[in-house]
Amino acid sequence: MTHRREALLALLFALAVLAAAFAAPWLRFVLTLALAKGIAALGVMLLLRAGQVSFGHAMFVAFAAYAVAFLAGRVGDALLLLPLAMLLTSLLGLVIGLFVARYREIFFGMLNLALSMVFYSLLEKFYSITHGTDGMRVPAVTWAGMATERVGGEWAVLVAALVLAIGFALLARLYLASPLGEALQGIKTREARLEFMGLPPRRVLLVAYVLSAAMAGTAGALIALTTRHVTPLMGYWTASGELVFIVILGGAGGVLGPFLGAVAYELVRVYAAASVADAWQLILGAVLLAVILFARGGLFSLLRGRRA
Amino acid sequence: MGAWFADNGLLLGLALLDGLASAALIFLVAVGLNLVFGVLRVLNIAHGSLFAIGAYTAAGLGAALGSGALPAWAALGVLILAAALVGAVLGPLIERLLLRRIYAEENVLQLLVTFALFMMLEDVQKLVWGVQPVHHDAAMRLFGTFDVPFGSDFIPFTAYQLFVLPGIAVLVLVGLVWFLRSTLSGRMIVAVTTDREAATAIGINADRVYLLTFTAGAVLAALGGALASPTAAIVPGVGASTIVLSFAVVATAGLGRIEGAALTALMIGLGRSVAVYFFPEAEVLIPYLIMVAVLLVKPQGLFGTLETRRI
Amino acid sequence: MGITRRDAVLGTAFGGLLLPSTLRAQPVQRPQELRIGITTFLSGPASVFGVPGRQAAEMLIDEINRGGGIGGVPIRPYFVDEGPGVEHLLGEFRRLVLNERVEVMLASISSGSCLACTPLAEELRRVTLLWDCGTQRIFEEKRYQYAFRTQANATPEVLAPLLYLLKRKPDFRTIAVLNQDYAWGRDSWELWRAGMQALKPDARVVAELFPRFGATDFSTEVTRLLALRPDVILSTSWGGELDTFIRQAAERRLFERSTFVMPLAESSLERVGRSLPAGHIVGSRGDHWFQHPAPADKARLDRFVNNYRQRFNSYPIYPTYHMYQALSALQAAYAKAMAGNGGNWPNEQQLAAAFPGLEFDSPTARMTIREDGQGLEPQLIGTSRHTDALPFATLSDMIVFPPELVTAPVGRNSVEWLRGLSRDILDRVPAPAG
Amino acid sequence: MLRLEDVQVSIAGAPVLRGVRMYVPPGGRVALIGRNGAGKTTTFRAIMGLLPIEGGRILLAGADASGIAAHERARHGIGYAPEERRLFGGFTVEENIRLPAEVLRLPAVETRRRLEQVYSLLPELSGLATRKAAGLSGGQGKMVALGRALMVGTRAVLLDEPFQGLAPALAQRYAEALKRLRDALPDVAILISESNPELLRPLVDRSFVIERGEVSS
Repeated sequence: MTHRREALLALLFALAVLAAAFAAPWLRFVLTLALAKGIAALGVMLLLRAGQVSFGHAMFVAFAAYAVAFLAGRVGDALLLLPLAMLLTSLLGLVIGLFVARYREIFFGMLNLALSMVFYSLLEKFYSITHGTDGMRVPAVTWAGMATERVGGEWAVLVAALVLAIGFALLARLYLASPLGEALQGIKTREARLEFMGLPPRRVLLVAYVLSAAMAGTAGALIALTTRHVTPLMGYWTASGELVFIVILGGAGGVLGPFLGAVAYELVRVYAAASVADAWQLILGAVLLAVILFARGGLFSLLRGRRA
Repeated sequence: MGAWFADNGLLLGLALLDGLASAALIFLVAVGLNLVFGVLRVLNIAHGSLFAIGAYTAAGLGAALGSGALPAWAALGVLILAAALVGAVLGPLIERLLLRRIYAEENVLQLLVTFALFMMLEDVQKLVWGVQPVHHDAAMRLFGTFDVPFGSDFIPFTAYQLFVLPGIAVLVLVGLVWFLRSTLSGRMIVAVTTDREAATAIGINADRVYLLTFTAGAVLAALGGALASPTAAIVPGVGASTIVLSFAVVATAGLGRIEGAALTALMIGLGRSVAVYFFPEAEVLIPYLIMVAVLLVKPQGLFGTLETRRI
Repeated sequence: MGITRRDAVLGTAFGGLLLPSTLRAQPVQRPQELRIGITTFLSGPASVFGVPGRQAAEMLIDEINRGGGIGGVPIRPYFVDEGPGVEHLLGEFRRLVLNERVEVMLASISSGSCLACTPLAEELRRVTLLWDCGTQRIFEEKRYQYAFRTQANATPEVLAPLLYLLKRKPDFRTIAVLNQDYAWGRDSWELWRAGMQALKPDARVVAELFPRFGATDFSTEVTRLLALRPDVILSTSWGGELDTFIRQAAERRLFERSTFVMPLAESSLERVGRSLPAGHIVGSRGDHWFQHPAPADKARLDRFVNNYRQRFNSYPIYPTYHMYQALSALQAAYAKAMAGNGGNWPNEQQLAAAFPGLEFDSPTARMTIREDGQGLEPQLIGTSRHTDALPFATLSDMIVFPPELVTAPVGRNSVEWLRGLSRDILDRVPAPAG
Repeated sequence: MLRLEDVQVSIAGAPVLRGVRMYVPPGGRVALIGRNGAGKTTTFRAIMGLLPIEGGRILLAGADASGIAAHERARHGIGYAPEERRLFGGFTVEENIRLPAEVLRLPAVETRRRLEQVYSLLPELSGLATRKAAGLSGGQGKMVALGRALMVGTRAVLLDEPFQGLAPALAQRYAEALKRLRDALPDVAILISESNPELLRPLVDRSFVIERGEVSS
């Protein structure tokens, strides 16, 4: 797809999000969550480019969300909280990345899963600090010093999510086109060749990992500011699976894919829950199967008009 | 150290007895998952669902046949039958209809197909068995209890957990090792696990081996569920927690390694029960700590070997 | 469900252009139907409560609608699954209020859900009845104008069994706890310990076991408890985990060594059958029990129990009574608000204003909602016994604790209030009946 | 015996074989010469049905191979010794060699006959029979892989870079084994790949050269 067509598509997508949020107020919340999850899924997609599946990235989402919950009382402005949460999560990503970037495939996936389950258990265990499964309330925050009431706050976080989504999509596009980003493909196919080209595979993967953690952290901070209540469930392994789900649903072929996937995912879930409250998983699972079996490249490739 | 043992040695002994039964169940579920992963290279998330369905079926069948009337061995037979049935029906169905289509795909797609299946089966279980805890403990009660001396006191254990579960686990372990070593089907499974291409080149029909292995894995998952059902109430969500634990075992054990699964299950089972006695807060972390520790020292898992990878 | 589905599609595709988000104007028209949203667990382990709650709601709403609805308006419920977590719940809450225009929400089994929903309800100015969640924190940490609880909270649910234990077995020396490792398990133990330190400071805690939420095997914990031989074992567990614990403890004769206190065991009695031996202390998160020794209106209790049994083939458990209470409170509040509004349909402020001080009937008692929004619900605790009439344990020596005795007063923090209790509260405990 | 007509194969979207044409007559000894990455291994894998071909066709003893599943090719008498020896490390040497015969369910007599044939052609294997394959040296492994291929290769054996990584002395022994093979089994066609044409000259009747996925003779 040409740059111009992709930019046009992104613009149309952003406008559609804003229009839908304007027309149906209850969708603001759902779409904000979708954009946030799209950002996290974009990070997961970067790792998929290297052939690595993380089944634990919800840990970074939950970490940032809890960071916001803890810090919001002290740092009361969203425009400070977002970069702060992003930074902290990147640091966590760096520490964990140094460890997991040595592993590949199932070991990479399972280590991420294990670490996320450890973090999830700690959120539940440190009951006196985190209130366990009850979760924590996120205090009200200001936006650039301005206090907002419910509707204003919802718009503020939606617009912030949209801006960050576009920003990260551009960043991801630049990154994937750079030598470091292109080297990701090499991890998937021939690692030895990377070494030969003077790019240590571990470092290539580590950069992608930290970037993906930063994106997941941004998503977590946005989700915390949207739901205003964080629970350990945000870090459970099924939430990580959801992110991978979103990438595949949307298609890993381009940076728009994860966002299309996230919006589709949230809407399918809302729709399924509204029509059959006790069998929504059945519907979601069936949709995913249908996409994998009949539209391999995800929604993005359908939009592009040819199969990846 | 010596003083600590003098004070806590007896307790440690009890903890080890408890750990055996739990290790036995962990082994039964995880070994099937590991076998399937070794051959198909697909990490089957729906393995947890097969565990749950095996448990539901066994409890349902047990209740339908009526408790009390059956002798202990027959009650146990019913459970095993139920598991075999579930695995033998669902295994081929899933492999043929679903997995077969995606062997050539990237592993993320394979993983997600089983994730989607897992999600769907969660709701299917709810639709079939409802949400109330299902339970049928005739098998556990019929074996009675066994008193273990404890200082001047004694501690009753259920014979089911003390002898039957570990016994079956050992039988399965020995049986699997024998099967893989000494039968042609078993050797074909090992050959495909080691190198699918080389196996195909000498005439092994890998598709048939896949089917056989997946069915065996499904039977083992369902067997684990069936054997757990007399001691545990089966509730919605049991599949999700089972599968995460099994994943940890697979990664720790080394891919496709039976003896690795056994050793890992033993470490996790014993580690958790020792933790309950001495550091209860660490209990949930034990499987993951063991996994991280093992992979730090041996990146390919306990019994894992470096794989040759073909493009 | 046709309209729901269509609305979801339209809402998704065209948003509110076709469905104006608010039709509210003064004065309020009597609606065609009274839409209420009900959040409950339809998936995961807690659906053992959520699904009976939903079943009770469907049955009771049918009955109310057959009797002409509320003020002539039939009720239409919208159910939401709490299982997927807070994000999903908050999204659905908004959808129901903003898009489906529900007038009232009955929110949540899980305390986490309630803590997340209540501030949103306040922002959306929508009356929300906390129909089943237990956390005492909600009304102790903050005041709400639109949220009310139509049942007790954790404090009376823990204090009543503690008082019962102190009455029945005053000289126990050691106690162990085995609770699920999540908020309720931890909270209930904190409350219990606060009360026990005040009322029986010499009791020694010999083990605090918090197995993982969703654990399916308690053998190790049972062994530990068998070896420790505590006089009393407290467990506020529920659902499949309590069933499993009871069966494993029974098989290994732990019930012979220790007296169990199980404040939620009423919901497991029918399932565990004869595994639960006689002589152990059982509670029911309220005063509901199909053999209540002195119900306010026996015919009403019997009608509810029989209808439920006929329709769902099992005895009603506590969430079904809690659903009854919420719907009963709703009826009473609409009646009160309309009476105060010249017989006209109330707007949301008028409806909310009807709840403080509201009196309504539960299947077993006359209940009140306090000025802080907290419901006052009596607590029934009894001792298990076996009869030939039923294949599971029923209760003997029941004590019905008046809510004023066991609930922290308005404005008091429960833990601090419990710490300050003095032993004369024991003198005010009523005599057992039945 | 073996004919490739305009065979085209791509891996991950990149064309690797572009119209390969090749012919190995029954009992023929043919070399496929090419540098690393020229497409030798891909050609072998395509012949064995381990890769899908996108164009052209492969004929096995005159029959179109597209109708013969990969695992059926062993039954058609084609043995394959891959580049890396790819033995089943958990089995003993003899188990490795016997396995193809067991898989094909050959009669016990026939299995024994072939096994003895392998041991007589490759005498150094008899001493290794009970060793675990995982513990073999590189040269021993190559020998076992050849033996395994011979168990099924009644019409043709494909040997992918057998001399790769062998010390000169071992390479000499391997070449001698191949000579014995030629004399003992004149009906079995042999296709050997190699990067160094000099090594094979005394062993083959005919050579094909493969370069960037294209074959010239």
